[in-house]
Amino acid sequence: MALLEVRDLRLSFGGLKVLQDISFSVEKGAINSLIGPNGAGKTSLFNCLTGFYKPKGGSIRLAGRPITGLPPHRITALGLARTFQNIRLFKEMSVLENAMSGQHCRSRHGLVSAILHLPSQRREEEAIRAAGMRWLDFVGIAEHAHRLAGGLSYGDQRRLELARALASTPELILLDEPAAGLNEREKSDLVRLIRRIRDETGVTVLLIEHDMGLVMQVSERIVVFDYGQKIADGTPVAVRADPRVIEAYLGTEE
Amino acid sequence: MTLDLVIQQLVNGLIVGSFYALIALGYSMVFGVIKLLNFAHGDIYMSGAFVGLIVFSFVGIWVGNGWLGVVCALLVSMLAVGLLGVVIERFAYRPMRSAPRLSILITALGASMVLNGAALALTGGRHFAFNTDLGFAGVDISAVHITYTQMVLVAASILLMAGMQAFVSRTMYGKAMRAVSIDMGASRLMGIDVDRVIALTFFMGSALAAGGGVMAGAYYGSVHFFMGFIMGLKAFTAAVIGGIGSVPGAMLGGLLLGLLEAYGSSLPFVGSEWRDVFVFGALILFLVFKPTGILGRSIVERV
Amino acid sequence: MVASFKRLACATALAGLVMTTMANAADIKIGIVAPMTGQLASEGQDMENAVKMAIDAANAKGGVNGDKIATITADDACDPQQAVTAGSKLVSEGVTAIVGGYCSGAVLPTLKIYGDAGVPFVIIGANSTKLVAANQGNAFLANSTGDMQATTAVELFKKNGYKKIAVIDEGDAYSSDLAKLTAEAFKNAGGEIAARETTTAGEQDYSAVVTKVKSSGADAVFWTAYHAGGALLTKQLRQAGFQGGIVLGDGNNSPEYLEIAGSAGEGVYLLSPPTVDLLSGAADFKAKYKAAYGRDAGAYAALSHDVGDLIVDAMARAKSADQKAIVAALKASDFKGLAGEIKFTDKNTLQTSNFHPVVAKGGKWVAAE
Amino acid sequence: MSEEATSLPAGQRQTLRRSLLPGLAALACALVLPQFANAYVLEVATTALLYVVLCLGLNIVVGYAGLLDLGYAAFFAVGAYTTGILTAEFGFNFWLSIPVSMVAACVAGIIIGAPTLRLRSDYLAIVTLGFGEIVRIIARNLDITGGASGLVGIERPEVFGFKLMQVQHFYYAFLVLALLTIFVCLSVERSRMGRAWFYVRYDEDAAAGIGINRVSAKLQAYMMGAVIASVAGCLYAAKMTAISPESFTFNQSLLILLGVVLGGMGRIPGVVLGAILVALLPEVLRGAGTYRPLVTAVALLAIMLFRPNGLWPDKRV
Repeated sequence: MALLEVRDLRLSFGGLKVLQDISFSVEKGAINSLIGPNGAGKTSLFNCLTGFYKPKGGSIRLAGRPITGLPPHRITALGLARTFQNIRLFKEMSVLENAMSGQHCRSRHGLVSAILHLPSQRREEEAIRAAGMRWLDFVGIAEHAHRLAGGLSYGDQRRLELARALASTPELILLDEPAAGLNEREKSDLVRLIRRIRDETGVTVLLIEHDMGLVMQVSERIVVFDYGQKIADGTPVAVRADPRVIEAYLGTEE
Repeated sequence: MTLDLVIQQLVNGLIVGSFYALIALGYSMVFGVIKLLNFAHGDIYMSGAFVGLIVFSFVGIWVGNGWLGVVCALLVSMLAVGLLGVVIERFAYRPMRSAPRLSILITALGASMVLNGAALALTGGRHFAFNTDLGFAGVDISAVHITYTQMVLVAASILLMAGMQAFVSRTMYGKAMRAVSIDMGASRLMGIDVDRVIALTFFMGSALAAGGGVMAGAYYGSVHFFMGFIMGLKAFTAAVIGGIGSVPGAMLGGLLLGLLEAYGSSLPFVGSEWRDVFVFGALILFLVFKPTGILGRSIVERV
Repeated sequence: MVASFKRLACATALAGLVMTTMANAADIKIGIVAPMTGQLASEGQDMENAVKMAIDAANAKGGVNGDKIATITADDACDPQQAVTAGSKLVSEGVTAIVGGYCSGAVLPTLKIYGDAGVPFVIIGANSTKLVAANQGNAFLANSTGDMQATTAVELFKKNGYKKIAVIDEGDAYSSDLAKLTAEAFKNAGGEIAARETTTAGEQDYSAVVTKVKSSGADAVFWTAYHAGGALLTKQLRQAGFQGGIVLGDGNNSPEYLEIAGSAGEGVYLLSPPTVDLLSGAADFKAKYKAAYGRDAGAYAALSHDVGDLIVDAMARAKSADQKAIVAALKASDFKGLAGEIKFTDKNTLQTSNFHPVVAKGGKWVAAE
Repeated sequence: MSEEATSLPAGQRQTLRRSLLPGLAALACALVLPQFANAYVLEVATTALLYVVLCLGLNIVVGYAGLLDLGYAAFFAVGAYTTGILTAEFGFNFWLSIPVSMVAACVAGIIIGAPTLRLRSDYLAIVTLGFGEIVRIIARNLDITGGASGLVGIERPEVFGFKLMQVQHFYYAFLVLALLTIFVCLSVERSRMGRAWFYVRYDEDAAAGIGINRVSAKLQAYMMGAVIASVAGCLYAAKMTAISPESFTFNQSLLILLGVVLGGMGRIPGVVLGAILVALLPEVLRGAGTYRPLVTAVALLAIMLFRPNGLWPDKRV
């Protein structure tokens, strides 16, 4: 059984059909990509998967459980984490506090136990903090733990977003253009990091990316979108050779 | 309820509703363009009434306390207070445009308190008479007395609102306003002078509120520093009921709220002391069940 | 943050300095508590001026029991919280007695403070019946209470032949109390309450209430709140063609009422507190007040002056500055002042009402016959 | 990473340690104040402590969760009236009325918060304003709340047979409540829920995207603020012995908000400073008369435009 299964997903704003009968799946332990020209509906699809948009029809299953129409926090709790296209960190808070935020849905103590300073609450706080540090270390920015997130370099902010998403211990992580704005060296670091995420933690990765070099290098399978429709789905080699993909990207040669 | 009562409350509802509609329109326009709840709007209405009273007492020396005086006061006050709205936008709101929402809201609250506090300090909290010679003459429909002033008042506010609607839907500036309200960034890219459009919106919204203030002052015959508070709240409620950001919605909401109040307080078992609970209750119910109001469109917030 | 906590400590210390203002050294201190800021500051100013006039006059005659009297004014701003602060300020400065109080809401929570301290307290303006219940025995109401005004109102209704009355208040403590009392009194006297309405302070449109009053068939309206709303209501009643009588409670005694109501105010009745214009023996006081303070004596000036005299009189009769003795002397008061007679019941309220019905004629208040 | 398992960033933890000594010094001053001050000073100091509690409570809503609440005095009223009604009308013990007030405030918080907290924050501001007015109108119109003139003869509380009577007794009572509130705020600020409030305040969508239930987090902040205000209300009612709707107006809500904004939203020392300033304001501005509201308003606007983080902002921002 696939980890993520999308069936006939439809979404529209007013009269505009943003997604039309999208179906695809992501196998557990895979690194897959979504590509397509601007406005093809990739981010809208992510927003449907993570509960920010309510789809008009179709179904989404995560590890066999239906998650269609659930609110974002429930979906995250069920094991689906994401990053944002334009970095959305809590810039006024410390790097560590940002990383710790991912642990929120994996912890349970509330206000009363915090006020009473229950031993179990203190232990949990310590665990949250340790997890935050562990993921900062994983993405390689542990030395900045106590700086403000807004003060990090752009590349480190991207890493922090990854650490934050990973801290929620997801089964599947959705990366929305993780390489946008990175230089060549940072991009190759990112490729290594994405592979480490899958190899060392077993988290499945689905990414949206415009950088074709990176996509071809890292992905095992690629889904191609155009005008809200899926036009191709296959290995990098197959997708690269698909005439419809070439047409979508380069226009028809007539 | 007897038929007379029904007609009388209809008249009452229409009059107070047309004030609500005028003020709600400004709320809606400003909200549409910069997505800001302009708390100071009620105080702009109050300022309009005071400016109108000052102008009225000056021109009254030459043209008397009749219609001509009121019209002069109305026009001058609309112009002056429209400019006041632009000044407030320039110095209080524009610096905050990229600040967090909470800060903008508190700034707007501060602007409202400054206007209100200044009016209190200048007037010492006194109530001023706005005495016109308009009188109570009018026509009688069975037992219901409708004065000419009341008729002119409703007609004038409908005219002002219709003019506004024509401006927004027909002119270049109106189109620019709508463009900015849909997507400020894209409008800027398309060569629209966004700052200017926002200033214009504040000017028009404030001028409408000032017009409402002068008309209310002249009609009720009294002006005081606190008159904007309740009016601001009710007008906001009207804007929400009609659909905030929508010009026809503001008109509809204002009239509906006026009628709701008028008929609501003649219901048995609901004394007039509960009327405001009624109004705020309607506001809360609308926000819960239909936050887009009757004529508003739903907005999908992009992530 | 160290520096910041220091800043905090400094701020607190500074505040302490500001607050410990010293009273003038004098043998006997009388506290005056009144709204010196806020919307009713003008009334508070009147009260302070008039009480001081009385005390100055007593000092000119050699004081009381051989001692000179000093006054300390504390501002209650007609706000319960600030009234408590003002009250404890007076008590902590060791005043012998306190006079003043305009808003019932602000006076109520202070009764406990004065009661616990055993300070004699003569209330000038505030007149809610709740004050009587909360009184610990040391407070005296020099103004007629709401039930007295209700009685005066009902007498006026009967004299004018009103049978069905609409009673309207503004929802605050003072006006709703008076409205309730009047409605009860009128029903007991065989009258009918056609409508009982409440408006919102600060609102301009009373049309819904006016319509209800009109359709209720009331032959008179009794408005128990203040002049601003009263003027608007009067205007809108007449505009809607209401022909019946209009009677106003004592909160409407202001020149602003006549200014705003204009011609619509003609023939309206008002239950007035004993203002200087209505009192035959007050012409001298009126002139002196204007000379001393450069303004006309307001609605409560005469009564405030009387209370100033009363407290001097009580101290003289007590023959000491002992607070228990002063309370006892106040209880036994038989005093005739500008505003009328001051004699207290066993509940420390006035024995006779001091309200006078007046009517608006030619843009002025004149005594109603 | 140190032996201390707090979630505070290092900078803040250091400042906390450094502020311990001055904090204790301030506490010592507060404890001995009644020995030197007269009743008037104590009365003002007690008012200041009341505002400290109210501002810290509102700070949870505004400063932590970023929600503009313009009707906060309503919860203060709920507490005061619950105590007033239970002790004066039903003869309850004062201390028993506190938990009842807390429950009542929670219920009121849920009624108003649950439906509106999903909406944009601007709407919440207006709805809370309307709610504040509704509570005041209800208090004014019901018989059980004493109508417009309010309740009198509220019982004064006893502690182990000792009856709180004098100003200094209530001063200490409010001091204890203020310290308790500071402790509670410090505890939640550094806890999982406290951080969740900040996440929601700084970026609601990102917070939802990492698994935080926005509505629930906001509701908890709103309810916690409500509970603190209601407890302050209980003690206020006992101190005043008489309460009326006039103490719970829109103006009261504005003053509390001013205290939060003045010192620095979201920061405990700043809010404490702001609260003290708000309590001193009427005393300092006695001579200003009708200019007082204008001075207050200009202060608020100036702070927002020129020092948006308040008079005493956190150094790291």
